[in-house]
Amino acid sequence: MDKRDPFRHNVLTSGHRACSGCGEAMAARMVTDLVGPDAIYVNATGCLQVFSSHNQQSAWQAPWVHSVFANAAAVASGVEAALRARGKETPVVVQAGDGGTFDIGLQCLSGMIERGHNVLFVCYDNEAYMNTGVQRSGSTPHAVRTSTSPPGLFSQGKQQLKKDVLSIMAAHHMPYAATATIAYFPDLKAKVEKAMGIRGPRFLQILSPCPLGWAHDSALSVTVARLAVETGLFPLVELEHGELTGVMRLAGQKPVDDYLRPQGRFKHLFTGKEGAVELRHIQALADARIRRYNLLEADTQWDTASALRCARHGRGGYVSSSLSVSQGVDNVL
Amino acid sequence: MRISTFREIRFHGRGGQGTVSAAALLALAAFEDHFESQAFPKFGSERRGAPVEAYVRISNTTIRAHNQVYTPDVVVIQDAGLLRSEPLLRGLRQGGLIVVNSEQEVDDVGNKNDHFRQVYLPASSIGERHLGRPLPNTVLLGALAAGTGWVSLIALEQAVTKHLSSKGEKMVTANIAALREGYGFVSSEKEPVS
Amino acid sequence: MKQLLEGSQAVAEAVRLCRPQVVAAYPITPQTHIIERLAQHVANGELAAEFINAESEFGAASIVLGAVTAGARAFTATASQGLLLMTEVLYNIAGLRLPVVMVCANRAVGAPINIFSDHQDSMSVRDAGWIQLYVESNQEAADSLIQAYRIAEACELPVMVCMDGFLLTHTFEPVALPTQAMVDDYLPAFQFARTLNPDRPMTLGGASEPDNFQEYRVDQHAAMENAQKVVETLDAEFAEQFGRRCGGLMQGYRLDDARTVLLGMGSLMGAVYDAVDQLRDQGQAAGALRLRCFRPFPAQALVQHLKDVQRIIVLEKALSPGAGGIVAAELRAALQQAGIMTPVESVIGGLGGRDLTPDVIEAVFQGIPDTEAGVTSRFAPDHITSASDEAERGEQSYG
Amino acid sequence: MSSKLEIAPGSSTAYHTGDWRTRQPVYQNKWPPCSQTCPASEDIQAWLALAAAQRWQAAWHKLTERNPFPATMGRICYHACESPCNRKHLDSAVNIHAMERYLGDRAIAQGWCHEVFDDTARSQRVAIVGAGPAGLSCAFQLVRRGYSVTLFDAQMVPGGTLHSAIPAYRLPRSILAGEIDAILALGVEFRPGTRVGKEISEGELRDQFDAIFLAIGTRRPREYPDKVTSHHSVMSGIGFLQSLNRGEPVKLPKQVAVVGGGNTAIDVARCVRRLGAEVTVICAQDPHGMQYRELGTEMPASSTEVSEAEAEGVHLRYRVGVSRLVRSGAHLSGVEIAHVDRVHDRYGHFNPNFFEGTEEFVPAGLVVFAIGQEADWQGLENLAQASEAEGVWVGGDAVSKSKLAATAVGDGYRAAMSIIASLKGEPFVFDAHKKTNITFRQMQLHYYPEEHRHEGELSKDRLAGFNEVVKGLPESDAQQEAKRCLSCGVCFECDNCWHFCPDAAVIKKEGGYRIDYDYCKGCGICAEECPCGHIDMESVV
Repeated sequence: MDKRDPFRHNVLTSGHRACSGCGEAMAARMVTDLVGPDAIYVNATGCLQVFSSHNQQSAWQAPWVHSVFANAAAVASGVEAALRARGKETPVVVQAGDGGTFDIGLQCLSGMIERGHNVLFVCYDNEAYMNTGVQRSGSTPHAVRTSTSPPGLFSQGKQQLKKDVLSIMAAHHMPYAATATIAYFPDLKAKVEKAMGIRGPRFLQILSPCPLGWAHDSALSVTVARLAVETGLFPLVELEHGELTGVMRLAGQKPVDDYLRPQGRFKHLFTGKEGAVELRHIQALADARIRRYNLLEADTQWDTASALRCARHGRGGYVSSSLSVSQGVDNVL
Repeated sequence: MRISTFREIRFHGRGGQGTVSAAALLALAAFEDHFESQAFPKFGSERRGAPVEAYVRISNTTIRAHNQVYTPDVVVIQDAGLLRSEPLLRGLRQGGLIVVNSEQEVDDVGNKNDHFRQVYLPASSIGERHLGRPLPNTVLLGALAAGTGWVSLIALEQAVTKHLSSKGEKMVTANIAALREGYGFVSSEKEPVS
Repeated sequence: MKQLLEGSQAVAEAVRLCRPQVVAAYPITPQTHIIERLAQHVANGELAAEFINAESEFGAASIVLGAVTAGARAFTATASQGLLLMTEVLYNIAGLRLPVVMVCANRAVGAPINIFSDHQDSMSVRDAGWIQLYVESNQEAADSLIQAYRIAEACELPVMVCMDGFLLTHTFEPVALPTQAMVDDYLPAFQFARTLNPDRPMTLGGASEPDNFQEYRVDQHAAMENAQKVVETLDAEFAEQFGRRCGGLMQGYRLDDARTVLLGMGSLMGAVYDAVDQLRDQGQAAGALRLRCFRPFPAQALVQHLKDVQRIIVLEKALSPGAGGIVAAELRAALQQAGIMTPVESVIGGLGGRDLTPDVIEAVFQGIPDTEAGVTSRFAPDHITSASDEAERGEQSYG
Repeated sequence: MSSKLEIAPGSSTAYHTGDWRTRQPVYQNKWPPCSQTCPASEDIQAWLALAAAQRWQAAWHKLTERNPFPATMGRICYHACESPCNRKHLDSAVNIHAMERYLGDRAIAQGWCHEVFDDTARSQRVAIVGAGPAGLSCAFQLVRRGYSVTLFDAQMVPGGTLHSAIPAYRLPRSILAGEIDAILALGVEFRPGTRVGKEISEGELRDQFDAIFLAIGTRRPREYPDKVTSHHSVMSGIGFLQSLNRGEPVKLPKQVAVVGGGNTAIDVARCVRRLGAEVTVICAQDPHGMQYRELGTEMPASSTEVSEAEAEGVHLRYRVGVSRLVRSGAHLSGVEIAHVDRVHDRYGHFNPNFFEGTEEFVPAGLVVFAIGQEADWQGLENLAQASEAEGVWVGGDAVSKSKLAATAVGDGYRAAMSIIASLKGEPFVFDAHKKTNITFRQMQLHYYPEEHRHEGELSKDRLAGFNEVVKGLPESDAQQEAKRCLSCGVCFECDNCWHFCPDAAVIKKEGGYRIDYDYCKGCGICAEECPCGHIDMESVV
């Protein structure tokens, strides 16, 4: 256990240089503590890699390797193959940002899946290249302001749509691919634990708000992530061998305005006529995603209301049951 | 030494406090006053909240070197909280000037016998009054100009007008007001150094 | 009229003035400010170009390759790891003799990953067949960018303008920008004879066999050799029209009766000039030679400048592990070819963003260890022991 | 020698990112609105938390720290604590009084005893005049802290108005007796049938006791309005209830009129219904409703009691007063009522102003004036003038404005603490209500599981007699209901701050969490996502 906090591993520990309120740091802490220190972590270049290994100091307390931006999945394939050759069972986990997954890293990721390597690929999706100062990526949503998709006389931020990477994953008919977010920790925990129980390539896309890039108050990183789900813009779904097997039902649909207003990256849409058109477009996108995944009627284990519930005296956490009274998932009422 | 007038200034702040643009503004003002000038940030990734530095060189001959500033003549501290964790006064020349954004005297700023000149002003609250947000940088620029006399107030105002023109008329006038108050705050107290 | 501009902004303005029709962008520190400024110009209608956000540098290089083959002037910018990810396409662009212009914001190459400035990246692709110009200031970066299009389109060879990451890209300096009319006059609209065109359905990049491949390389090498003259003449033409020069292939500083000459590239030369002035004031016959055009390698011109010099020092911000200094080796070959046996001292420093101050440069001239305690800013690759051994023995290694 | 290409695990902890923050989170208990409102300043969140963990006896001990009458108050208190309950912004308020009753009943059933905090018998002796809720509460606090207490009451049975005037269907005698005995069992010397100024003089009290607490309640009904010339077929509300509680047979006419808008009037009306007669309540104030609440003209009786009364067939007339008693000879045939504009004149005297032309006849063979009671200071004339500095304390209905049992219990506690302080010669500070409070806006209600409010079962034949109308909660309901408490402003260890801290700067320890200020960057996520608003953000200048 971590020497400062006996109740968890702190695989990603304190002292890292992430901005105050960083959603990616939070997501990485959650995932790596759920997987634990007895795993090999392969990181792509990006914010997480930079702020966790800065200035000859490492915030990792598990074996961790970074090579370059585009090849994390291929490096992981090599690691996994070596472990297999040496008869070892250590889990292999890739961590990459949306740039390292949707764009520059997609080819190696597809290769890793097609070859069936027993690797969990985790994408912390903060929807732009944040480490280099908020440039647009394939994952940047429609109409978002970034420094390479600026609003101007002729444009309202990014013209293209957010790349539907989950469908690309589904097309590989891989054993498990799912979306999650920091706001629904019990759901995230359930999906990481399920993924760790499956052999073969697995993919997790975790929405991780970035106070700097999304320009919301650093205290709202969890709230904004929650609103992304509650408005239908970021459906929480599970796919197994390409088929939809799990959906987080929406307890009720919130208007996208609730999600957009706290974020500076959408501010330009709230002044002027063209912006209003884009606001209606974003609402239409949310409605379409709700219809596509049947988010309002799906009869599933829990919905966006019950999945949030906190346990009273919750001793939930990642630690072996000996130390903790109850576990995260089942103590949620 | 061929270089007769050669000044170096170092700015200290936190990621997101406009430290780099303060340095750029000062260099721009010196340029308006027909000096050669150069400004650059401490290189590296700038994390919101993390300590940040930026440097300015002002000279009456062309500046060819692209080295870091090791012995500044002036240190501007935008966030007095940084004193707790960073060696803000390293290399400050004897008789150098320290401009600190803080209500009152901060004890561990250069102990007395190093005889640095010190200027304290509540730049954040002054900035807030003019700009609606506690932004100290233009106020501190005014204070620096008054404390050193190296750049004129008009040059600073021209620099602000040029640099912030894209941000709209209201921002420009507010920043100029903040600039003037910073200048007035210091010039009324001390006569500018040679 | 001069204005204070960040290096990246100066280059971006120069690119805009050259009216590129396709800009391929992929972010990488420290060049990102360049493509950000171009993106803003496109968004505001101040630059009529197709701004393409590539998915990687490999993609970005491929996009500008495609754009030029289809008859559009193109631009991209990258650095360090990104440049190396482009390598396969860089050779391809040169092999296809495509007039592509790119800015490389020089940055160290990992591992270990490092975002600060040195020349390892562009030096590592010196054999890709690109013309490489190393600039020493923001003014020269902007001017060289404009010249680069003339050079590329004249020689049908790609040109890489190398400017030091952070030291230039993130530094505000006075820069004079020409008007659009002046640039249009100097740089006519993009013309490319081998543009893909249904009316002339030619095949580009087809296969080649042992009996015809070598000629391609001979032509390519000849074009590169010829490019030396083009670089000089176009710099002279630029001087006539814009009233300032970039220095053509290279530029001397107080060389007239210099006994010791320090040769280097890029923005570190500012500190070298200051050091030369200091040494001259102390009565020493010191001089400096700034090499601007590294590829094609101007052997004859270098020999002309250095044949009567007693002592030559080459200070480089890149290293060929297991071989040593790169420019130094090539200079030795050139001198030896011209029958001049003056020894060339090879010094390497400033790697990964380490600062080469005037005092360090002066120590290089004097051949004495650095004055700053603990931080060795430079080392001699020819008598080397491992850094960690160094640390143990606490000794300085110097030329 | 590890190569520089390998970086040591966790070595980042050498760098204290804590220097970055300009604000910082602080764990800070708040005083929930229920406790803020409760006149007895009970720490409701604390005992509900213990109940939720099924630690029933611990919960009872925590509750009885301030209020020794949970079983009683759970039944008769008008639970002002439930109206500001933050839970009503999620679904509905926590059924606090039902839980109070559940713990009280369980204590009586299982014979739990109060703890004695300090059993070193102290020499000082305290006299308490009046064995009502105020007196008993004060006695309870003093005796368990080792003080010797002598409790005087004019009546033979302790309990004051609780015993004499609260109808059995609201408070069974056995329940009250059970809780009173638990107090007296701690060693209180109870002297019934002793009236100061008769069986014992004020002087004797002064000499024999170091401190005196006067809690004589309001025994005497207010004077009938002057228009009541003959007392035939006329009674006071308190008189009616006391004779009923004494078990005297009460023969009622077919119709009864009750004058008054307070809880006593409602009690009388509901008793009349149980005795098989029709009853009309004549109330000078307005019914319950927001518009009247702002004007402050609502009837004082609790809204739940009024709705129960209506459910039992009580007729209520608002904004009316008795202008004349209609008699034929001595026989009372009814009352004439009229619209009353205001009840008290400019000087506050009872001087109703009727609108001519709105008169109406209400048949009634008996009229009960439940228009309030007053304290009977007879026999305590000079003690009543003495101040606390002179060793005399006062409390309960005799002096309180609200006339609530809970206020009386609170006064008893406050007096006991003040007496102890003065006997020890220490300054007395009572800050039960100055702590920082907490509103639902500082909370994140969506983190709480939805759960309907559990109510006691209503008995079917409620008018058949005087047995209890509302039954107690079964244990399973009680535990569920206790868990509905949002624990406003008090950490219930839900792990949110611990999960969400991006910098692992929230450290879990036994019984809660602490902030590691070496690394906290002050982002504010923990404060934002804390369900119960337990974490505040302070600026760091």
